[in-house]
Amino acid sequence: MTTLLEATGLKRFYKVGSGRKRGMLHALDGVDLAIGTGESVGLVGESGCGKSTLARVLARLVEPTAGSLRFKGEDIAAIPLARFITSPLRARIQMVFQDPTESLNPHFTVGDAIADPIRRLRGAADKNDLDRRVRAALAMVGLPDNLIGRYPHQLSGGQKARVGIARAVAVEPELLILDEPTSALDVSVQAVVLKLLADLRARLGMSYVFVSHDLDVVRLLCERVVVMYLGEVIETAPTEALFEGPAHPYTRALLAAIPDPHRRGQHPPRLDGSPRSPIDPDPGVCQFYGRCPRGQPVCAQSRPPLRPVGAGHLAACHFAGHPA
Amino acid sequence: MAAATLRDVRYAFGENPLTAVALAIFLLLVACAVVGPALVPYDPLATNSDFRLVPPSSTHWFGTDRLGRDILSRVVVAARLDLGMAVCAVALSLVIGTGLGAVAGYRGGWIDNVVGRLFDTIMAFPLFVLAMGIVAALGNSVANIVIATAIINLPFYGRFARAEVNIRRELAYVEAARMGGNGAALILARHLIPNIMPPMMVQASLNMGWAILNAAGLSFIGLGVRPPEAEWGIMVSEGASFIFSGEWWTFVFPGAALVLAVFCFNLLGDGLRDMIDPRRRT
Amino acid sequence: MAYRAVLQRIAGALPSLIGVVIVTFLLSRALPGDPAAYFAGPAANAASVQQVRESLGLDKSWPEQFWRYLSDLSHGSLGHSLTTGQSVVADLVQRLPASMELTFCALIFAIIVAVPLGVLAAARPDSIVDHLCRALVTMGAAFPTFFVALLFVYVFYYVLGWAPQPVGRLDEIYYTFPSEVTGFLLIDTLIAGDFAAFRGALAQLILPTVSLGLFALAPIARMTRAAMLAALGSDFVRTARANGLAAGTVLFTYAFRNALLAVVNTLGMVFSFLLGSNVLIEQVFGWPGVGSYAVSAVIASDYASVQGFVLLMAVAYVLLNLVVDLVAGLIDPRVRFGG
Amino acid sequence: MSAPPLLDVDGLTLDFRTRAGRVKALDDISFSVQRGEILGIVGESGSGKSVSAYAVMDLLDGNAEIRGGTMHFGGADLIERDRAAVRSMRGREISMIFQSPRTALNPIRSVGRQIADVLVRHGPVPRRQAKEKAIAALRKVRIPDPERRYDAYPFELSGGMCQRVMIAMALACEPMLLIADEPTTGLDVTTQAVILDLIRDLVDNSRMAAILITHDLGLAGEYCDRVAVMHAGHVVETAPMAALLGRPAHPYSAKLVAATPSSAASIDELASIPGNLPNLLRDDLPYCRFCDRCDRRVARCDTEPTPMTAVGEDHLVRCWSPL
Repeated sequence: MTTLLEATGLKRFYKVGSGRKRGMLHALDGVDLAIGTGESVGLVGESGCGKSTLARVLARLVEPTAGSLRFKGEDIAAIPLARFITSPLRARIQMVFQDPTESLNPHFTVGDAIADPIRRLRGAADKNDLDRRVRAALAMVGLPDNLIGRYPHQLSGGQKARVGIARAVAVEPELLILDEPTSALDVSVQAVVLKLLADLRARLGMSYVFVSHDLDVVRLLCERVVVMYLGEVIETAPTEALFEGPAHPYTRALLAAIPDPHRRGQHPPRLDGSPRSPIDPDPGVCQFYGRCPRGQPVCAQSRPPLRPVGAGHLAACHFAGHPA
Repeated sequence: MAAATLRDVRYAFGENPLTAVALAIFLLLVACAVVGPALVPYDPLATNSDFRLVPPSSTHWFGTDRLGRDILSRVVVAARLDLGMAVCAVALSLVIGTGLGAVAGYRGGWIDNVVGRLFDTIMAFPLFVLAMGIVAALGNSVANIVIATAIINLPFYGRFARAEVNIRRELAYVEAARMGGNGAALILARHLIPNIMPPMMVQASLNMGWAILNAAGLSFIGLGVRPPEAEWGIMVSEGASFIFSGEWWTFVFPGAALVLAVFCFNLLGDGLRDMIDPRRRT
Repeated sequence: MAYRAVLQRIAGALPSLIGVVIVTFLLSRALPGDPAAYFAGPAANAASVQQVRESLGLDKSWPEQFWRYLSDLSHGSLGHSLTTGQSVVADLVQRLPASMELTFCALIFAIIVAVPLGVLAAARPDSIVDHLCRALVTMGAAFPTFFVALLFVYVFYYVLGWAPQPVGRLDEIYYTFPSEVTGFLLIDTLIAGDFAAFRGALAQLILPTVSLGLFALAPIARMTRAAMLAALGSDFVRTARANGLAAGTVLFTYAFRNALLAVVNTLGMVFSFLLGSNVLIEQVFGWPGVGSYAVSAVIASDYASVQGFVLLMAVAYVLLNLVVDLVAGLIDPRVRFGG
Repeated sequence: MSAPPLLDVDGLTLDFRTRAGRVKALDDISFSVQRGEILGIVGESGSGKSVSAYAVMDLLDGNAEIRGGTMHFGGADLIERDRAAVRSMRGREISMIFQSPRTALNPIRSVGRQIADVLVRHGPVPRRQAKEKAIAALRKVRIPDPERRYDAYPFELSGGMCQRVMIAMALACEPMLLIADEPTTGLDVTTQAVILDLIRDLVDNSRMAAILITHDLGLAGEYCDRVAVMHAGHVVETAPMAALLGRPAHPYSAKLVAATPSSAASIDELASIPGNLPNLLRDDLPYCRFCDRCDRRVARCDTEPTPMTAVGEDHLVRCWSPL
């Protein structure tokens, strides 16, 4: 598998507070990530772990503070934003957003919403050509043509989600970043959208970065999972391997917290307390230290790097691979 | 969409008959302002020493003032000046305020700081007092009343636009537009400003009443409009001296015209707000 | 409230004050034509205009002029009034208590009427109180203060004869002014033990207070009602109800205190209205305050007086806003602890 | 199940009067809760699960109108009894916690005092003792350092902490029934697990019962003893949790189980439910509100009211052609 997008040393800091409380919030604190052509990668973690920021940096909606972003070998983070916005590369990476209602401009019809990026990024020979492409995109996500003149408020939640997907795939991206695309949807609609996404990937051969807090959904849709904690990748592995043998204690806690009817009556150990402050973190301490059931003195002396613990399986824990 | 809008309009009127009344008054006021001089029975500036301070009668419905001028004619004709001043002032502050506020809200950073500081400074004054100061400094003219009223209104539109843009700036549909190859200018022009215009228009309508009051207040204390020009504020001011002799019609009718105009714009604003924001329908 | 938070608030008012000083300076230099001719007065000849120009420093560069303006300000000098011949500061100090007394009475009247009205209207939507509240709010927003004041004078003085003649703070034909202690007649008459004069001063105050207060009443009542409705519909009131708290506790301890925050925050806007409308009311009632002083100054193109007045009002307004901020901090722990 | 249920809702029918017409929000719904159990009410948004709980708590908006049915709590009639009596039961005998705990707490009152308010209201507890009791309540929900947290304001606490405060407040007077309305929506999975473990423990270690309202069948599966599935204002099935997951009888329940990601081994196994919820404003709603989306529809679905029929022990379904 060739690498489609490779991120190295991605950092994104935000200034917070004022006066004596001023500090740097480390939303992304040195992330390395490679996404293969046609690969589907799940990005999971608690709220505030930086998964949404990472998705936005990969999509160049948010500028990284440091780090490089290579798309098919070309460093796209080096292209000035104003030029990147209208370059053909912009169409290569597209994004589907969380809340289907919020992601559609209330003043744009379905047709306008899908036509806008085609016109800007792909260009259309004439009105007919544009119209043909809009209809093709609608057909691709299984929406009937007669929705073309509708406004978002006239659509159901599921239809809005599909329009959001159609808008992204209409410009034929190679990488689709999905930011919790089904979390605002009801179960029955979620199932439909998930199946559509799986089907689109099979047909169009896109790569996915699928951001979600729902590990069950990630398990169904992704080949590889990346677990984030406080702006860092702490574990990555093929989906099967991760669910079978999580190496990082945080991943273990995360998996144990997924509701499961088969665990009725059992009391697995829970992850309590809150994460360390993301503001000016000590680079010499494991970010999970203090909350970790396995914390040792060494964890407060050096921050563990990501290291291989199995085939395609990396974890950032001093004790990964050692039985508890 | 058209059908939905029509439904909203019907709803707003059916639910709130006052809005329909306000619309009728609005049309009447506009008619006065546009064709008023052609409608009125007397020349609003013509003095007549034989008919000074005549109480309302069948010949002079609203009576006459101390120079024998017909008050009805003056009240009707004054609509053009009073509404004109308010419309110009609101339009000025709407356009400039929306522009400044939207750019500040979208761009953030130093532009936002500078624009915000400007609005803060204007708002640091009691606004009517600032308007007095501006007119006194720039000179006593109608144009300067418009400018002063526009300046004191500016922060309302500016801050409103800034806040509305700020809320929407990070919204998914704006991010989607950026993913779709739209630059900052296009996003502001095609995605953000059209979406903030409806609430801005409500704000403008609600603000019209206030602008009218401000302009009339300035003329009442003798700024801007000069006699013998017909203007509601100055007419009230001129009539005020006849309170102690009981010639009430000299100030009541122009005052009532003011109230009617302000009332009408406030109600229209409320109706408009109901129309565009169904959540407020309680 | 935490000491630091108070200091921060006070420091936060400084930029506003600086802005106010800059704007008043710019306004004075924006006079059309030759400012020196204005300041020299209508009877001046070319030589005296030149003299005024030099004495005012108008021949200097703008930064120098601004510096000079600042140093004058720091010495408490706002120039001389053309009409009264006194220093502007002396004029303003002499007339300020009259305006303050009127404004405070109007504010107190407005709060006492508007807050309970708004609370009751929100507690019982669509009741008579609610309709009354809405009617008052609509009227208050549509009636020009000066027109209301004139109507009151006409009805209560001319027609009914209930109110005394609107000739200022005290009718000197019947009463004597007490010696000035606070400058507030209601207080000074009491200190002097002159109850007749107290009644006389009160009688003079009622109409201007009510006409000015009505203008402030409308926004306060509207805000109270809206804030109460929002608070009563909020999640935390639902929680309080779900826990069976008594209706009174829910209404006052939970809803009202939260609503009060919004109301206090609108008081700043209300002050802006009050200080502005004060000018108009003083004009109608012949009230010898700073507002009527400013109006005569504006008409006479007595610019130094207008400028002094604008500056005074702006500084007063900034200070009032500071007080509002501090009060909001008392109510709201999020402000108090900088959450 | 011989003991009388703690809460018994029977045939409850409820409309909302709106400008657009009557929303038939609940139609002839029945469910019951036994002492010491957790009942899950599961359904998608708009199914009426929260409305049912609000009806029990008498927290509905003024435009709600109960058109039929009965609600009994510990033998007392909740509809016939005067409202003051029902209201004084709230917080003392039945309490409720809500989603988004941070906005559900008074932002300008310390969390301890909010708990004390409830104690003072319901018990003969003087203010001074109320503080100690409130701290004890905070300790019971395992809030670390409860003495200090007593003076904390909601904005100083995390969402998970706020939800524990809510639980402490709800349990302060040791009620018989706790209704939890999507208590972990918006919280992280790890926090969710801690909160729900806590509720489960509290129920297991006292005679209290709980209702857990959720859209997540997987979640209900881990924590609930019995479940009522709602769809478009109907309770379509009530069953012991295991029975519902193992042998769902209503076509909607079956689809819902199969559409839950945790139940599927691969994306191909994931079932989807076609169609949308019917518009509850309609005056000509079919007797079965699922029939338009159902692949087992028979003629009677439109023409005859569907009764709740037993298909197993403690297992009722509202369908003419159950699975």
